[in-house]
Amino acid sequence: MKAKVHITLKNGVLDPQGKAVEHALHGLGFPDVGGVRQGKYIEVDLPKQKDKTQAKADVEKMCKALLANTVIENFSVEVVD
Amino acid sequence: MKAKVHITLKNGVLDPQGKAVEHALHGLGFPDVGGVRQGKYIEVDLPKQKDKTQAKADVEKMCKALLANTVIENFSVEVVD
Amino acid sequence: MNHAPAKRITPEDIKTHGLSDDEYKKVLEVLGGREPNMVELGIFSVMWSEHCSYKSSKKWLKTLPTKASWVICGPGENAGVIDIGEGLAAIFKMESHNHPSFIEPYQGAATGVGGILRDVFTMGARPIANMNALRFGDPKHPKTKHLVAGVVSGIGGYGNCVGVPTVGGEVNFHPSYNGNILVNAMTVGLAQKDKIFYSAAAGAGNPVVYVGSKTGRDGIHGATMASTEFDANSEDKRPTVQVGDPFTEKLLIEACMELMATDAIQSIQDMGAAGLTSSSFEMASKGGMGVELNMNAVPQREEGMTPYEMMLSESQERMLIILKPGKEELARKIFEKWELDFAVIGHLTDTGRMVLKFHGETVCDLPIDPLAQASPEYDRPWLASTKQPVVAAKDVKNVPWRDALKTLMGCPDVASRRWVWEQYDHMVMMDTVQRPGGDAAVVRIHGSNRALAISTDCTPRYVKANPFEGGKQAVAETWRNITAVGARPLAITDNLNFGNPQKPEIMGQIVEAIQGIGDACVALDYPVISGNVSLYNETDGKPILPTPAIGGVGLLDNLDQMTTLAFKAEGEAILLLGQKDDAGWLGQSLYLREVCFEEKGAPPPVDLAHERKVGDYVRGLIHSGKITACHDLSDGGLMVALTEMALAGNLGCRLENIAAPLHAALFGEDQGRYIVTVKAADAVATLEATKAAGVPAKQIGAVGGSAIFLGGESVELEALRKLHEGWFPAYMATAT
Amino acid sequence: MRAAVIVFPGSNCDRDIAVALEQSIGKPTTMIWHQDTDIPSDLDLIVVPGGFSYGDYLRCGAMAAHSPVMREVKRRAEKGMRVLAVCNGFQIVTEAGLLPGVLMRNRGLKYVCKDVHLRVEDSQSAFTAKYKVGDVLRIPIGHAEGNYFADEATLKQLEDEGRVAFRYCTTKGEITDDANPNGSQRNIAGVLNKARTVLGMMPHPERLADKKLGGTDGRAMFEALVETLA
Ligand SMILES: Nc1ncnc2c1ncn2[C@@H]1O[C@H](COP(=O)(O)OP(=O)(O)O)[C@@H](O)[C@H]1O
Ligand SMILES: [Mg+2]
Repeated sequence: MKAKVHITLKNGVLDPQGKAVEHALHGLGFPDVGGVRQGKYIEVDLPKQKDKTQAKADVEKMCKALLANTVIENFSVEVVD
Repeated sequence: MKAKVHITLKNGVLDPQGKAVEHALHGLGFPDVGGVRQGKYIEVDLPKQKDKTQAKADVEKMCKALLANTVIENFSVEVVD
Repeated sequence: MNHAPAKRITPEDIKTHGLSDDEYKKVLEVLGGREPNMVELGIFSVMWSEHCSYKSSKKWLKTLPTKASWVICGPGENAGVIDIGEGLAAIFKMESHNHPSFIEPYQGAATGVGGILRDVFTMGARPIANMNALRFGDPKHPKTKHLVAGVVSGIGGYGNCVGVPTVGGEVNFHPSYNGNILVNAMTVGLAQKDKIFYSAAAGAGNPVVYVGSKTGRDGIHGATMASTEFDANSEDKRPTVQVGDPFTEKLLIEACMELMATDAIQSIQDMGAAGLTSSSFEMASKGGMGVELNMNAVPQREEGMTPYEMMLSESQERMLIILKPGKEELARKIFEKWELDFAVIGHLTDTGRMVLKFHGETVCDLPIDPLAQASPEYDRPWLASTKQPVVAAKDVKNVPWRDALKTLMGCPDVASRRWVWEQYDHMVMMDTVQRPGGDAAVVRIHGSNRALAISTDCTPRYVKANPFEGGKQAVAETWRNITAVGARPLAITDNLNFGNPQKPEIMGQIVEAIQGIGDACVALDYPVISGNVSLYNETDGKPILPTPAIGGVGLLDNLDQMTTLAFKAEGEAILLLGQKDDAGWLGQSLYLREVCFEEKGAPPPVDLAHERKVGDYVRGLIHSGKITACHDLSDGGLMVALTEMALAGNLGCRLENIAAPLHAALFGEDQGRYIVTVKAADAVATLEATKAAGVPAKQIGAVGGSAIFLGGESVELEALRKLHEGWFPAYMATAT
Repeated sequence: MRAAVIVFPGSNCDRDIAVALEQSIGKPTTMIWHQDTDIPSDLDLIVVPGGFSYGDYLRCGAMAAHSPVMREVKRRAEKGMRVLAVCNGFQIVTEAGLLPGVLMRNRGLKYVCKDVHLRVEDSQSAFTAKYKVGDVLRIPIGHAEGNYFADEATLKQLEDEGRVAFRYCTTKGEITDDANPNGSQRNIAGVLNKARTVLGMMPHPERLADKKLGGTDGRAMFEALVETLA
């Protein structure tokens, strides 16, 4: 089983990376880019786990404990086979 | 229109961050984690673009030009309204 | 104009804005009986917060000595300024970011660095060095590791990117900081003496310009948060934490330096805590001016921001500038070159009022002077601290010296901080002559053979046991560290971290520590030129150890006269200077705490006349070129200091002539002492000359071998090195 | 010799390397703001300095690599002009394709600032001509992303063509894992292009080129450039 985790900045939290990338894209000839937000995408392998619900719960725990900084970030977990 | 971009390391490319996260998860009481790969998730806003196919093509160009380093990274683009 | 508040102020509003009932009465008085609206209430709450108004500490801060012939600007500006000769000035300050760092260690610490950098470059100085004074809870506390990891990488993350070397600091651990860590950051900058920029606004009609990053909803109410105690619900206050953007800060520094080189700026100030409110208010207030701002012109990051949010936002990397007439285009070009926001958001007036417009309507109209005048100032009741008994050496267990030394070298408060400073770029700018690990950091004045020496110090356990002596000691220790590299100490900045001042015993700590600091500054000719107060450092009613961190700066007129603490050569004589008698003060020593597991007794007293005499003499010896190494004695006493010298030089020593009882002589923490080494042939003459000058001196051994030898026993340096270098990495290895 | 240093927004070792160069050249270097694309035509050396160009956001060096000035640097490099790329500069030139490989996050995940030891592996370039193969240098590093990575074929080619310029080593010159501060493959600290006209390296030679700062092992690089390109 594999979990796909998306970690994104909460609304209103400054995203200096996104801002800089947006700026660079404008300079590279993409003036229509209206905004860029940069987050993380993490894949977690759970080879022994057979139960989807349990897998999701576990990975959510991992997000809270380590993967995401819940002060400024949101996370979402999707489990696939 | 908005594009969701996933950037992941190619197979065979070492991922020191993923390795370290995996290690840390083991230490935090998740011994069953079999592997972790860390990538990027970028959202690009294209407020003026009305054409999905064009949007996708544009963002793929951005990936090649800047967002991904195709020597070591793969990217995938999905466009949503 | 329409003064009718859209929403009436409720008692709940008053409370959430951190104002007491009496303070709210004063608000009404200032407004001539009219009720404020929310924007105005927000401004009152910020301006009258502890953080901005210093209402509990002002009365006592005023007693500190702030003058000397070399002081160009003392407390009151963004940072203090001293004359360092050759047309140059050093500008520095230390500031806390304690509460934000506890909530979000990486961003809290990072934005702390950003804030103190702005305080310094806003005065026209290019930042040349950063320091950081950190206090964490018990290493065994479940949160400590996470906080250490986050704070250190946040400080590095910001400072490294901006390109200012982080050259030193201090780290302590103690359970009293479990729920309330301290993150104090200091920046030192260099400016041309005749090109210093101040914040007092002048010239009605002059444009008010906003530069830097856009304003978002970050940190709204951070300043009031920094002025209230933590409780179990503090985690809910999280959204107020700001995110730092060191890249923008770097651009902001370069752009400001470029503008400062022209003749366009009338006055300038960074937007620190309480951003636009405090910067515009303070600039106008200092210059006796009024100010009118158009809130629609403020660069905004988010949609639908209200004037209330814009005025209270603590978004980072922003500055407010009053330009001279007609300089807008010149300035705009520079900021556009650096890809930063630039907006004329208003102008100065001669009405003495702060008027804010939003969509053409007046949303705030406050009298500046009366508001500032009425700013509360308290004479809070205080209790003198109880004196602790002196601990006699005979009542302290005499543990075999080798065991005690090993324990001390590997204990959290003595172990090497390499794990910390290796995460900081301490070499960028290529002027770091003494890197972290020595007594004071030494940073060359670019392009010259002169240098600044910088040290931050405080021994909180001493301050707790005796705030007056502890305050003196903190100042004296920076003075000593600066002296030990051969520099002349010039001035200090302070960062007074305490608990809740509404408790008389805490207020007593504040009062007495300030008195001690003041006495030391007078005796050492070492004035306070800037500082910061952080109160309410308590969790669930438990205060931190009182921690008045001191940052000292000194000058080396000739780098060739500098010395370091490393032993240099086999056979050199080791001299102990400044030991008044053979007592050996063990009260509040690390030996007592780490080896005997007791925290008790009176701390070592600081005899300021002695301190001065010994230090001035040692500095003279260093300048004479006779000294091959020098180190002051502090935590862990004589034996820890010798071991540090041995490890740094990778040379051992043979000790003799150590007084009894051994544990007190080796590990006592008597103040005002230094170890120096001299060539063996110079030993006798140096001892005689030193004694003739009235400074106690004796030879206690010689450099040599690969171990520390004493009384037929020895400890290998390699074993000590393992303990000293090993603790921090091993501790952090399991961090997440 | 005429030298220029490119300044990107966020560069912060631009002044440092200019100071080190000037010590050896004896005259000022030109600073080129990243938007000035008309680089002087008579340059012998361009330096891409350390720092955090564009905040190191997205990937270190990525945004600088795609800036207009780098197109010009690439054009000149192809014509044989020397390019010295240090730290962030190394990241930039690999992103720009001037040198193979990438610099990934340090295996310890932390920023590391300290002196390391380098074994000289090449003395056949304008940069390394004053070193001998096997010399051990003490040079500082300061980076969070210096972990050199390239695929096996590339590594083999680099080795076969003798294009590894420096490797992290012990004080005695041994290439060990303990001496590797960031996890770089084969302890690689610096590489050359095929023509040996472009050198990218993570360590900062400019930071130890002055006795007052505690060492001068970096200085020979600047002196070699002056002698070769004079
Ligand atoms: N947080 C820190 N950042 C950088 N350097 C530090 C830090 N903490 C301690 N150091 C460095 O470690 C050395 C030892 O610190 P400390 O024991 O406090 O010195 P001292 O007893 O001489 O005041 C000093 O050079 C100091 O600058
Ligand atoms: Mg010291």
